[in-house]
Amino acid sequence: MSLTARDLGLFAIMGAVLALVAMFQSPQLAITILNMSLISAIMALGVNMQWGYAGLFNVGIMGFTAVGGLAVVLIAQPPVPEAWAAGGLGILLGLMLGVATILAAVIVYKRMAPSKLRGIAIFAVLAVGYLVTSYVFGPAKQAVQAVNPASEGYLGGAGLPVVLAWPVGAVFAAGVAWLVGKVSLGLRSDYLAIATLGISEIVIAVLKHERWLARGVNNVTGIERPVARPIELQPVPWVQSLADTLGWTISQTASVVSGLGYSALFVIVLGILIWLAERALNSPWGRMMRAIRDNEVSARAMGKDVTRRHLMIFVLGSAVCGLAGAMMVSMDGQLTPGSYEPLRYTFLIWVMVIVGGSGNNWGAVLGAFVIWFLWVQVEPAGRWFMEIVTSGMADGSDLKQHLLSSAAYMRLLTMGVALLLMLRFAPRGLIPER
Amino acid sequence: MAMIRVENLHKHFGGFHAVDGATLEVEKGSITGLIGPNGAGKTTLFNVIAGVLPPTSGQVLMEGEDITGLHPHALFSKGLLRTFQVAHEFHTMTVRENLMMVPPGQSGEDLWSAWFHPTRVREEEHRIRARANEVMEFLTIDHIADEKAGQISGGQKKLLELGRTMMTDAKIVFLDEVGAGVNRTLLNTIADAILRLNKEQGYTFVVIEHDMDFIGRICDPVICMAEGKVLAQGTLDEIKANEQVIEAYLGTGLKNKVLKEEGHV
Amino acid sequence: MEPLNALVSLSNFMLIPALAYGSQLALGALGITLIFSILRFAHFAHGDTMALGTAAVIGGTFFLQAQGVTGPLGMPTAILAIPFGLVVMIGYLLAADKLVYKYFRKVKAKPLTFVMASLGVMFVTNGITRLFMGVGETRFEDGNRFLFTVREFREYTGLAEGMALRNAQAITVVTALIVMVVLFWFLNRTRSGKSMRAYSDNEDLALLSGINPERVVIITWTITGILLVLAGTLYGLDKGFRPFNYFQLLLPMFAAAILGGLGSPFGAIVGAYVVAFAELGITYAWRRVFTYLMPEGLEPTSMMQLLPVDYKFAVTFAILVIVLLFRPTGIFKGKVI
Amino acid sequence: MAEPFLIGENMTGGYGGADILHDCTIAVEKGQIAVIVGPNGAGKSTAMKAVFGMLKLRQGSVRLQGEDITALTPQARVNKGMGFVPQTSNIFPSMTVEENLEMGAFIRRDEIRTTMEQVYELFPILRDKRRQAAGELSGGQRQQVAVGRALMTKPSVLMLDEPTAGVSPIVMDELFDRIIEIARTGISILMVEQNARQALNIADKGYVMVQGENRYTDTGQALLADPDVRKSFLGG
Amino acid sequence: DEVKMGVLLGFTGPIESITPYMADGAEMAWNEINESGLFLGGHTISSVRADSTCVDSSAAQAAAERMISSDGVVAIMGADCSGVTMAVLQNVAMSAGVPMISPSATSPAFTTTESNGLFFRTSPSDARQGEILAGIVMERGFSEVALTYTNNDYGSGFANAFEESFLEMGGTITSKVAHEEARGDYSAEVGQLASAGGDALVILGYVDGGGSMLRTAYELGAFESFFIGDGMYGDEMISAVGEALEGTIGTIPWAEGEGADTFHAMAEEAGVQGQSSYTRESYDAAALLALAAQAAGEATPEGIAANILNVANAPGEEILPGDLARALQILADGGEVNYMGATNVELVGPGEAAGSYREYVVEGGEYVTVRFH
Ligand SMILES: Nc1ncnc2c1ncn2[C@@H]1O[C@H](COP(=O)(O)OP(=O)(O)OP(=O)(O)O)[C@@H](O)[C@H]1O
Ligand SMILES: Nc1ncnc2c1ncn2[C@@H]1O[C@H](COP(=O)(O)OP(=O)(O)OP(=O)(O)O)[C@@H](O)[C@H]1O
Ligand SMILES: [Mg+2]
Ligand SMILES: [Mg+2]
Repeated sequence: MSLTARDLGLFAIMGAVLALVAMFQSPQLAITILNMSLISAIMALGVNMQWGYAGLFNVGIMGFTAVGGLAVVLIAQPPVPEAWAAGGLGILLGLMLGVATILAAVIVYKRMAPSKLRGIAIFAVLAVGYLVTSYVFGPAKQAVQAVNPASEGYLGGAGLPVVLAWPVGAVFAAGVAWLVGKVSLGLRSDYLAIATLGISEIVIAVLKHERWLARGVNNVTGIERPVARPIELQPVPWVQSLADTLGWTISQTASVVSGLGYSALFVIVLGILIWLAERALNSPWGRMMRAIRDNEVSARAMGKDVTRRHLMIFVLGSAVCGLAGAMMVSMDGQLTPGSYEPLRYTFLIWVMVIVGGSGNNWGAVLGAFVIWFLWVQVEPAGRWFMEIVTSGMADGSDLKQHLLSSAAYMRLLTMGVALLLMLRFAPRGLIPER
Repeated sequence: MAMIRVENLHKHFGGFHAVDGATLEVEKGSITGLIGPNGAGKTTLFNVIAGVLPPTSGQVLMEGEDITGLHPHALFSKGLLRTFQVAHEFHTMTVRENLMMVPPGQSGEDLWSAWFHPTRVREEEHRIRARANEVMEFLTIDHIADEKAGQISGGQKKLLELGRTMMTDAKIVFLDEVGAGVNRTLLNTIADAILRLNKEQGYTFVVIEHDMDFIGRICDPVICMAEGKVLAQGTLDEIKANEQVIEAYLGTGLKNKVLKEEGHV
Repeated sequence: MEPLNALVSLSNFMLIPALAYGSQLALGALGITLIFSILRFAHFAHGDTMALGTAAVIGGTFFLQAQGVTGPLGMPTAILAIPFGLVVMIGYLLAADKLVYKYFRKVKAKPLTFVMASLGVMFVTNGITRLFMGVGETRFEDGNRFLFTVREFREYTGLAEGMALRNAQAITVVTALIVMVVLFWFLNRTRSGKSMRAYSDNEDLALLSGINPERVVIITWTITGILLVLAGTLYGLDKGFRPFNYFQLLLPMFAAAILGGLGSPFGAIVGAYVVAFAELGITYAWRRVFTYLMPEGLEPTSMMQLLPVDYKFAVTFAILVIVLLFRPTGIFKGKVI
Repeated sequence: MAEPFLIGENMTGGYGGADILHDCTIAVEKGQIAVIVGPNGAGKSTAMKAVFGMLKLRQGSVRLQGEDITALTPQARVNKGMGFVPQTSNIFPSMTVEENLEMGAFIRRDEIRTTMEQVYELFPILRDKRRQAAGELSGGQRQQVAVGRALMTKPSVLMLDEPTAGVSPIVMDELFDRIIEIARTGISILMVEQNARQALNIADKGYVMVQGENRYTDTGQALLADPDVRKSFLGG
Repeated sequence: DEVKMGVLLGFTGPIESITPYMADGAEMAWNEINESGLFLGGHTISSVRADSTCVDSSAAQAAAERMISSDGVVAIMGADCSGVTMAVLQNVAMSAGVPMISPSATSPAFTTTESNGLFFRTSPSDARQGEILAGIVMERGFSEVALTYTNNDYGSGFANAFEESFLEMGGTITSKVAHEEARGDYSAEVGQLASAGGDALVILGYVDGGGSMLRTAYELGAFESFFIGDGMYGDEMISAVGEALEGTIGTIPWAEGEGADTFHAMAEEAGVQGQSSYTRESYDAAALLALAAQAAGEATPEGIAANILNVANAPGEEILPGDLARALQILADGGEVNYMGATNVELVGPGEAAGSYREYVVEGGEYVTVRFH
């Protein structure tokens, strides 16, 4: 599509770097990095839609990613019949009561004229609803969580094929985004940012504390995977003969084959998304979104329904993040709510988008590759740097000891320096918006 | 029936009454001038009519229909357009794109068509682009068609503001000081364009302007606001003769200067 | 006596900690708001630079202690080491500005580029602090830890409930108060302060008024440095120094600045106290307080808590979102990038 | 001819891309009024910015009282007694009107009250609004604040980019009167105007700029009298 | 020649304050082995450190992948937090066939996860410790306690075990509150616990969060007596919490006899913080890997994996810290060892460990042993 020779060159360099990793470190490592880069690229694409196209400052990526991940558990894990028997109905009923309470409050809000009485009425509805809901929900939740807590203690999932969880993850994230957008899209830039950040923290808190849902901090592990695991591939004859041909060990070959299986799936998804995104961006739709981003007041005056468009792009972008989140969980085979941290799942993605070049889909993808590569590979670079620094010092000197043992902290330092250099020499991103 | 009818409109900022019970009518097919001292509440009145600000009280009717408090984009689709006193261009987009984004109902603005009906979208784009080119040529900004709108001169931005209203069929257009900062020769051309749009397309205009020549050239009637209220209304000559208007707005200097200038001709 | 007991209990578990925590947050949030309004970006390195500044103070403290110098009047020695921390911190911030942000100002980069650059600075600072201080907890408090302890209080008053007031808490609140007053005076009354506000409003025009932008930038970083060192030191005295905790402070500080209205110093302070009191108040279990207040036989049996403390962190943000829904640019009408 | 008070000579340059100014010369004598007119986008504002050092010149020089100031930063020029009102974003929106005026006097160390009184007399509306944030003012009121701010500098040369855009006739007249008065006190005025007839009327020197070049240079009256100029640039 | 072994721990992230000591502990074991010169006929072990970040499983997997396939480690001492450990095990170690011994992953999930005999841990399961601690609390006459735990699988599993046993013994838990690690302020949590009341506070967490909880609770006068779990043992605890810790009672996996004492003496000499959490477990894990290689007679992943259980459990000569040279010699001579180490290691099949616990009380800023369980 709209890639210049320079852009292609940058991608080629990135590819070459990965190839070097495959040659000098190991192919498995290169593929591990590649796969996570692809997932990151999808997240970056989602963020780019929101920020690059529409100027929506979403700092809640983490939340949408986690919701997508939750979908994998709810779709792919087998149901836990004992838990359902113990409190499944109560939980469902409780959830419905909760929703009904909120709906009732909204109806009261809409139906009654603004007055003190309305405030009281809403409060009463909420209070009664809260009490009734927790009366039903609380015991059911306790019952479910008490079912074999060491390995279960939750309702389980639907036991469906895991690939189904990807679109469902997108839909989940879209649903949450719709709710979030409905309430908070009236806010602008930084205020929207902190609102989304807050909501994503709330999502994570729920995921961590509501153990009946996905075991909370106890993690769900051993989720079915869309691609055969290397261990399952090792006995397969064609893998073995491939290993012979390549002169690799069987375990290495199996890892590579399995990894490439994921790569293929991810590339297909990324390809479709990029195609859709590029096409949209270069159409009147993209023009309208840029207009909205540039000047909302004016776009409104020119007849564009800014609120609706914002909501739509917010939902779409978040859905893409949710999809990526689902893909990641299904690749890892586990959901660990404790691992969702803003630095890793929100800010790092932002760095990818900005370093890559916001507003440019290819930029976001390249940024994802570059930053993820650095994130993973600066660690040895940091150690290596420390070794160089200390090489002149006397063995066993305190300073040398101290510096060497501090090598781990060079990881972030090196990452920071790399980031700053990149921003310095390409402040509009590696592939800037045109 | 009046194109726009404003009834006892109030807009207060804190304790300050920017619009303080304005009542006025704009006839269909007229070019109404709106003048008044700085801070009279003209722009605020526009903002309330165009749905940018909610009124404190009062009503706005368009062709008899109550449009008070409607969203700007809804008003746009009813054919009500406005320009901004401080230019509101889309600064990272080119001048041409600034114009091309205006026409409503573009099917390419729908994601589905953008993805799956490229031919239809392309044809439509073709038409819109041709229209944009005409408009730019008319406003003498065709040479900067591909410049980023954030980087054109102040006057050019004003022209762009006007150009956007020409990209679609409007019923009524509110122009907030299109003339300020525009070269007078070009302003004459703009005046002609407004007259032509008014005659040929039947646009109704409401024009805020401080340049009396410009007002005199195109406007009838003229409304003068002061301190949030309508001070006087009538033909320009009537207004010019109104003592209150002279005191609050025109000043006596104008007469002197006009005399002085005529001496030079 | 019973209402008194209730009040003491409430103060001990909620009011005093929230006041101290709020003051610490306020000093941090003020810096964020200042940088936001004058240099126009969200300074993500705030938490980590705060850690670095505090580390410098700690270094100074240890040096002083080694010289046998201790704080006056039973105050922590760290108070004396603050000037040293200031020098290091301001030097560091100015160096960061010169090496990093200056260029972006020159090319008029978008605000988000600055934000990302500050993330870069955050990573670097993060590494430097850990290089010097390691990652574990360092306690550098000496002198009297308490103005009075729970036990002393109980003995002295004879109440059933106790209340503790730590030295660091008292110093925090007093310092925060003084700093705020001085800062307001500076911004609103002095030429330099006004020139900063002018620069924040319209950079080009400030130039045309003869305001030296570099000077404004230097003053901004200097003030930020002072706020950072004070906030970091007070926080560290109160709760111990651990680099990771300072990083964690970033979110509540931002929440405070934004809640109050970005760019509004007064807002930042109010926002900080709202965050602190919300965090402690919403999840506060009122049972103990009500046990004292209610007549006998009517004592509450439940915890009387609005929300379980599990959701403490989420609650802060929920409040934030709700406030923003009703006041979209913060309590005191902030700016938008 | 003796060296003018302020001159931007043979200026060539632009915003980084193609040149906007081509060998353009603008000058003003001490105590006189020079007016630049021309079509939109001709480069008038660019020329003003170039004279004020907000733009890198590829060729040419700027001299103030014979001293070459081409390399000085804008704020150094302010200290040399130059004042400038830009065409757009020329106020501090979140500061009050009074603070805006104070900022205008930023480099002054003497008493500023009297100057401020003068500004309030010139623009009475500003006195009423002096505690209001300038960003909340109407377009014309802002313009008055902008001019007032520059006047507060007590400059020796005042550069105004379309000071009358959007102000009402009564204010415009007073503004022009005041500009003449200011010039009489020995301050040089360099301004861009689209209300060109009124401006040239009071101008000692007029420049017509087209596409970054000087097209006509003459006295204000002579330009007003030139039918070509009138027709093409002054609206007949 | 060099044999490479990996140390995969979260050097950055939430538990960064204890990981350096853990790595030091592991490397201490390998140094001891290298100095003996007896390892596989003169080989030496070199340590390859990598950052598991504790929370970012993608980064941890990449780090593990790099260790194994690029650096060529034959075994991994790690990882630490259960989430990343599981990810590394399932997605990297198992496909490469490389054994891992985690010093600190305590999640029950590992007990049931099929790891092809590749995963072991030296920290015993929380279930047993919960029971022992509950007994201690009861025995000391505290039948009404408040409970707080660090909000991860370790804390929540431990808390469940404690709660279950404690209720069974007839105790009451007035309130049970989770706390996050590495937050500055814990007044809210303490406020709730205080409001609920109770004779003592049981804290199941790490030094960072749990230590702050303890200090806050003490200073606010909410509780006077504290019981703590193994995650909070260590010198930093004493320096960080100070006087508040006086009289606190805790449990920790510990070998009865000289093992632990020897370890601490050795650590002191080597300049390693032996008293920090999981340092002993790390030493043991590292020693086990080396001994397993020795028993196999080759430093290969398969060999090590196959021999870990043999060297860890009876029968055989009992081996304590500092005794590794002797163990190497025995193994080289074809004998058998039963590695006890600093924590009384006993591996109950892959993925599970058993061990004895030390009950201690803090007196005068020192950990004083009460007895062993
Ligand atoms: N947001 C606001 N807050 C407070 N006062 C305001 C605000 N907006 C406008 N005003 C005040 O309302 C009055 C009317 O302003 P308005 O912009 O409507 O004037 P105008 O008639 O368009 O003047 P001009 O000819 O100068 O453009 C002014 O005195 C202005 O100070
Ligand atoms: N910031 C900028 N970056 C790039 N090009 C610019 C910039 N500002 C103006 N230009 C270009 O320079 C040319 C001259 O602009 P300038 O603002 O000097 O015109 P002007 O004569 O002042 O016009 P007007 O009367 O409309 O204000 C215009 O074609 C414009 O597109
Ligand atoms: Mg106006
Ligand atoms: Mg101009």
